[in-house]
Amino acid sequence: MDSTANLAGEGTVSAEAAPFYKRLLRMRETGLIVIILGLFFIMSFASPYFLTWANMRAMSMAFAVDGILVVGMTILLISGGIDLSVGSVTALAMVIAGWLFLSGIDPWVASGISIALCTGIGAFMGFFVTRIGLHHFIVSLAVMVIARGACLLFTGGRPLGLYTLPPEFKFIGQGTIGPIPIVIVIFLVFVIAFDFMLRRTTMFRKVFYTGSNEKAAAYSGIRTKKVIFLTTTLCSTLCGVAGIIYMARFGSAQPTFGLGLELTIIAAAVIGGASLNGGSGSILGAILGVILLSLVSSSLALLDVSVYWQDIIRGSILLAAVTIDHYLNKRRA
Amino acid sequence: MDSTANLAGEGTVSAEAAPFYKRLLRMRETGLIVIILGLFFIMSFASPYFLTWANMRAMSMAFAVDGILVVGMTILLISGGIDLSVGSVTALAMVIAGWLFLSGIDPWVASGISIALCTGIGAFMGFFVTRIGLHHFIVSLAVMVIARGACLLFTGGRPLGLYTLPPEFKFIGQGTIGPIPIVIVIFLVFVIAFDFMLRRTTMFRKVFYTGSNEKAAAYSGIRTKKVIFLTTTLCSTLCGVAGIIYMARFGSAQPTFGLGLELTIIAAAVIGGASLNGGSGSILGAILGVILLSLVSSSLALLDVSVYWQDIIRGSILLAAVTIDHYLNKRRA
Amino acid sequence: MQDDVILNISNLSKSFGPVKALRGIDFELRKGEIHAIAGENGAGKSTLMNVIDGILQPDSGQIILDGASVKITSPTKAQRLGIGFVHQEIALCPDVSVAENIFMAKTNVSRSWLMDYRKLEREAIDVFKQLSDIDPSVLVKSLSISNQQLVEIAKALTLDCRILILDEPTAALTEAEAQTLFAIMRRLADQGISIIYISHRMVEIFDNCDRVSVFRDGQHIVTQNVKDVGPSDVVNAMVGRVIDELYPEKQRAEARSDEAILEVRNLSDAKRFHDVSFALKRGEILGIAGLIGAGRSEIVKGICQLEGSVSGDVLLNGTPLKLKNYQDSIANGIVYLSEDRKGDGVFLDLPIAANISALKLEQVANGMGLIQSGAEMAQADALGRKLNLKCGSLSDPVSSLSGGNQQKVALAKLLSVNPRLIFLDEPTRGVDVGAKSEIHRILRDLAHDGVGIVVISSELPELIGVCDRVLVVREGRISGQVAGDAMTEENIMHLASVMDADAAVA
Amino acid sequence: EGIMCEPGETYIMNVMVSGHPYWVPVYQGFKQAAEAFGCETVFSGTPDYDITKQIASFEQDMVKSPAGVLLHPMQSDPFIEPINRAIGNGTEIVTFAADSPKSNRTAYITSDNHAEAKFAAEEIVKQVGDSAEYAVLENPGQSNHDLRVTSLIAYMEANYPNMKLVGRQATNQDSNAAYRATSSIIQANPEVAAIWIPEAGSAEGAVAAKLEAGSDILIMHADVTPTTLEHIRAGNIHMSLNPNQGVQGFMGFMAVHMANRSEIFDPFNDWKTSGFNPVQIPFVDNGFAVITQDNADSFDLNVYMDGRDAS
Ligand SMILES: Nc1ncnc2c1ncn2[C@@H]1O[C@H](COP(=O)(O)OP(=O)(O)OP(=O)(O)O)[C@@H](O)[C@H]1O
Ligand SMILES: Nc1ncnc2c1ncn2[C@@H]1O[C@H](COP(=O)(O)OP(=O)(O)OP(=O)(O)O)[C@@H](O)[C@H]1O
Ligand SMILES: [Mg+2]
Ligand SMILES: [Mg+2]
Repeated sequence: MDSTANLAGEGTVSAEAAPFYKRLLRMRETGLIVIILGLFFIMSFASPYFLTWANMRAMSMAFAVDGILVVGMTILLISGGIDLSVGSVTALAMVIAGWLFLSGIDPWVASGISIALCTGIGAFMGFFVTRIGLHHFIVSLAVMVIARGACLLFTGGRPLGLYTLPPEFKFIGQGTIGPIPIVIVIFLVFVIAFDFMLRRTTMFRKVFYTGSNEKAAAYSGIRTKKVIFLTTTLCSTLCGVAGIIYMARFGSAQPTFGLGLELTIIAAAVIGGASLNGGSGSILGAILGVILLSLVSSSLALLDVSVYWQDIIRGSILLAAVTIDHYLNKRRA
Repeated sequence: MDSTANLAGEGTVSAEAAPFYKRLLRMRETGLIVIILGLFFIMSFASPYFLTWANMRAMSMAFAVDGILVVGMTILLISGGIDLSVGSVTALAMVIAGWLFLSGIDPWVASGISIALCTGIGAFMGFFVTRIGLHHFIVSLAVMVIARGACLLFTGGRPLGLYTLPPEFKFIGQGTIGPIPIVIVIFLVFVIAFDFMLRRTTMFRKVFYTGSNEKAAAYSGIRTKKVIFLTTTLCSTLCGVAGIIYMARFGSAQPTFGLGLELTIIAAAVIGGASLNGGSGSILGAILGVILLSLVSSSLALLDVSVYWQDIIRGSILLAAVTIDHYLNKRRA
Repeated sequence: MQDDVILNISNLSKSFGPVKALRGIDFELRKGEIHAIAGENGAGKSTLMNVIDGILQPDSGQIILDGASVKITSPTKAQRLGIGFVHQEIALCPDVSVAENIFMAKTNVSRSWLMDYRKLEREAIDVFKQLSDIDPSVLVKSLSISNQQLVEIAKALTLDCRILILDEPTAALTEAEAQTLFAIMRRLADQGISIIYISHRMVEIFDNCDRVSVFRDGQHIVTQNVKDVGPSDVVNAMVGRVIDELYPEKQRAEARSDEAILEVRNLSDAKRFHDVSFALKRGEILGIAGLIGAGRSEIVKGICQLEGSVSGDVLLNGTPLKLKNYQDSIANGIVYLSEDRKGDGVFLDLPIAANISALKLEQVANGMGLIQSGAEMAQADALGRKLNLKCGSLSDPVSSLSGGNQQKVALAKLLSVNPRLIFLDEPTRGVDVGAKSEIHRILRDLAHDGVGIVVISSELPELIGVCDRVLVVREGRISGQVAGDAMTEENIMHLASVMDADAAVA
Repeated sequence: EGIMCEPGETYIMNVMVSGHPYWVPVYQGFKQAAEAFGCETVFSGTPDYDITKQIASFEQDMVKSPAGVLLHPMQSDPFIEPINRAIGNGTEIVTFAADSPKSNRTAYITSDNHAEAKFAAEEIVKQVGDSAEYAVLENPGQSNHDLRVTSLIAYMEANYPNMKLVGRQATNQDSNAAYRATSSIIQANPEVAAIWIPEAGSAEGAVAAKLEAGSDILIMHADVTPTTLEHIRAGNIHMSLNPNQGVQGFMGFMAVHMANRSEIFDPFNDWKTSGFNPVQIPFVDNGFAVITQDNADSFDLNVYMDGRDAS
């Protein structure tokens, strides 16, 4: 039943007739929401600092930009692909934009060039996957290594200090609108926009068809290669966007940024219901996945849990969460 | 045609009738062999030291133990699974055995306990996959984090110095039989044994059936859950074996050993023809994959290529190699 | 008499969530009989077989084998009890050779440690001698769907079983292979093996079976000796009403037109077919017949630009088409219904409604490209009703449907776009009698309205019943055509297998 | 009262990759100093090599309004704003082992990587002569390791032009990668006389390669692990330069605690008008120890930690 999730929210005749709480219960994401609320509940007893505005802000800042990456990854997973290069392409986006800025180019232009370059990288991967016929896994693994190498090459292995970025540029990473950080606003805009598009637009519906059964999609007149090419490219483009936001936020570009990030991002999408075989997944779920992972890390830090125990607890909570989610979904189905 | 690999050597009537060189040409692995020989050829011109015995020996030592890991991973991939925890479980095997040894237990007994523990970890993952119904990816990701945490816990984050290991124990990691290092001998034994078993035994054929179409296999009476459970367990057991050999070889147990190793191992298996969707793969191919990756790294070091270029070159060669291999296979098919 | 009851099912029920697939089924199977089961799509036939094979567990009820109550917990257990099963949906390992697929169950229980590939292939050749000439060393994924069906049958024949279940084995087979299969079935029955045979083809049931049981809505309606009843009785019991005319009225002579909707000239591709020329006239339904692997599907896919690169001319309504790919075909109103439903016909994991709308999403979207779920549901609902689709909810995944209902979804998808030219490859594969005649009527109506209809079918009675003219393909060439009174099974079989000449055209 | 801590006055040490053994002796020094003043300490940070997570953990530390933080900022610039905000809210910040120079942190405690590199260069020349071949392993992207290497190469070029750099490989603290790289270097350069390694993980692999190849290459490295210590004892590794982590933590605490007690101090400068904390210390060198065959026994971390609490 998992895989109907994405379309069900909007689609079913019965769902539209049912009252709101029933629809909520049927959603794929409900299990995750319950688990996250449970953790919130526990944490608010465990630490007096947990429910403070400052802590909430710190916690959301920790996952906001990763949230943009997970959007791209989820869409790519739905189309049947995967991308191991997200960490290094994000780093490369920072490095290229930073390097261009330090060479005297306007930071906005530099950012544009850098995002375009990431799009190019995505197109490059898309080419190898759709034209040559290689597997996403191996292509993106190679690109992960190449992009990391390019980061080293452009920086000589040293972080680029971008303290001189103009304040209006830094604003996108550090500013706030009222009490809300801009980063969170950008995150919400991306998430809501893509969640809506994925559920509602014909364009993105084709992504589901392609991932569910590529041959049947081709036999339905969908240019599946084009779809896969585009989802691959989109994922890298969003890496570019995330890289620029990180750069504005940190005022620096670090060549070693995002080591191992790909696994976190894929894990978040999978926890949120995306299938590694394609054809199912949802943005909302994936974002909940990111929030869950980030919440656990933040909570362990807040409680000053010994570092020697943190990983064990973190892994166990992850396993427990997916198990509980699995049972909650099974019960409902 | 990819997936005939497994049978080609042994199986098909037509293959047995054909002359040797034709059989060779038809093998899935031929493309990789050609690429590796090509690199050998280029390197022997590029560096006078390349074709020395000492260099060959050093190069083989560099991939021998990873070769054992890739055996387990390939079998697991064929059955339709995947394991992200190989790096940290290998580290845990070192750490546990080292810790037991330092607590005064005989190193052989300690190694036995440690390997048994790894088997237990594999069984734990197998349980979550086959009984609970979670995906290998997410279960092994959680275990990867937990095992790394356990490494920290047992060592306090500090490498364990095992200089006092008895010489007959270190022998398995450092000794030689004649001019051949024991490590290479162990590696060859594992590879040949598993390659043979995977091609010829009824037991391992069930792994192919299960991975190719779990439902069809189950309809034929194969206990597919048991098969998957066992391949998952085997992969972790081999991590244990590899960990012990590494410990004997380096005379230390590092809690941070093998970070990111999972991707290298999976990449090697995939380069060697294993499908991420299960049902196909071969030990010989996977070993050639490990050799290729290791050969590239060793060659770059031998030629003293600038570190800032190495990753770019490495990634590009990887991409080029899989592309060439893909075309060579396509032409033949 | 009572003594030779080998299998007895009593009061067995099974639900999938709200869907009650079986409600208190009773069924008995005697030693050495061929027992047919008939029923509409979704009546619960496959579900019962899955229960007997241990794939599904019943909610309640008993299975009595040889007088003792048994619990069949898995296919392994079923195998040990001597039950063999040819599934409706092909379940083979695509990455593994034909020989290994056939002997998978044997390998599984084999006490030998090592594989003996040579022996496997020798034995596979032996098995195939009776059926077909498939090379046992090739991989299953390289076979066409009908050959896969043969492998599936061969697989069951190698089992040492007392009860053999065949769930619509002939759906994708042509007459010749089907006859071979029946001969084998008879021989097995004579050896004392009991066979359960599920089919929607009445002729097969009446020619080959001893008894027939009819299911409806998950209930057992009646079991009778075949010789005591006629096809109309069975159909009647199945659908609960009388279907008077199985096939719609054909095109009348005066309605015949010379206007060609489709004209194909000298169509060839690299290896599978050569020099194919034919024309489809306005208002007519054209059939294509041939043996397995004759190249019927390839020709049609070639016209639609679905596979391979073809040379030759294709004219639609007199204007030459310049189709580069299947998207162009669809844009021109040319659509193709695949013979491989599971492989490329439907999206098993996606909702029924989303399957039906897939061909032209614009139809259920507003101007801004937003899918209107109401419109999507309404479309699925309308087409579902028209084809008598039986499902729980239109937002359930297609995988929850019975085989025949999945076929209806695939068909609904094509009909959703109001095409100008439809190629149907085995359109009624697995569809029950009632729905089948409904589909035929729909096709006839479409043809009457000027839509071009080309039907490929392995079921000759269907071709003869529904088509105005039938082309016969042999080894990638059109070996002849038949029409009118010359449209007989004998003539078609003859053209398909030996003769190469134009048969009489009425 | 005065210099002693009030009840509940807490100082935090925040790091990245918090499971790394490097921090263990630093934190011991930090804690020992804190105990002397009756202060409480917390070891905090992120187990990951992830700037986002470290900033989050730092900001979460701030939620608890500690008296001061001894911070190892994974990167300098991203911490400017968080550090300044923390100081604005009354928490003193001192950096160690990595700096955020543009922030308002009051002090920076570190090892002088240039001094280490210079010492290593001189030692190598002393052992193998001033016209020999040498190699380095490195870890691009990690600034202190990077400095140890680049600075040694620069020093050699400036002072011993006949010293020839024949191998330079990135091994990123991975002993198997270091094994592979060192093997290749030894194969490709039979004359190579010395190798400088900026950390201990790679040294473990390098020494395995040396022993296997039967080479007499001189290995020098920075930091220490039990295994490299044993190899130093056995003479397989020539020596190791180990930063005085204890001093780093001890002085780090002093700096941050003093900054928090700045009311006892009224220096001759503009601190009152500029608004800066008067206890400004631009740079403290914690120095380094040279581990050789003779003194190796004092550098066994497991022996040192016996009976001490790591957290
Ligand atoms: N996995 C499932 N989940 C939900 N419903 C199911 C599932 N499998 C079968 N059903 C439902 O059970 C009913 C009986 O299905 P079954 O496959 O037994 O029909 P059948 O008689 O074999 O029909 P056909 O002639 O089309 O093959 C149908 O209504 C079908 O939708
Ligand atoms: N993907 C493929 N690769 C190789 N050969 C194929 C492939 N598909 C079909 N063939 C072969 O091409 C020939 C024509 O197949 P096609 O499917 O058109 O036959 P058909 O007349 O439709 O019969 P049926 O569908 O009943 O098998 C057959 O010999 C078939 O085995
Ligand atoms: Mg059925
Ligand atoms: Mg066909």
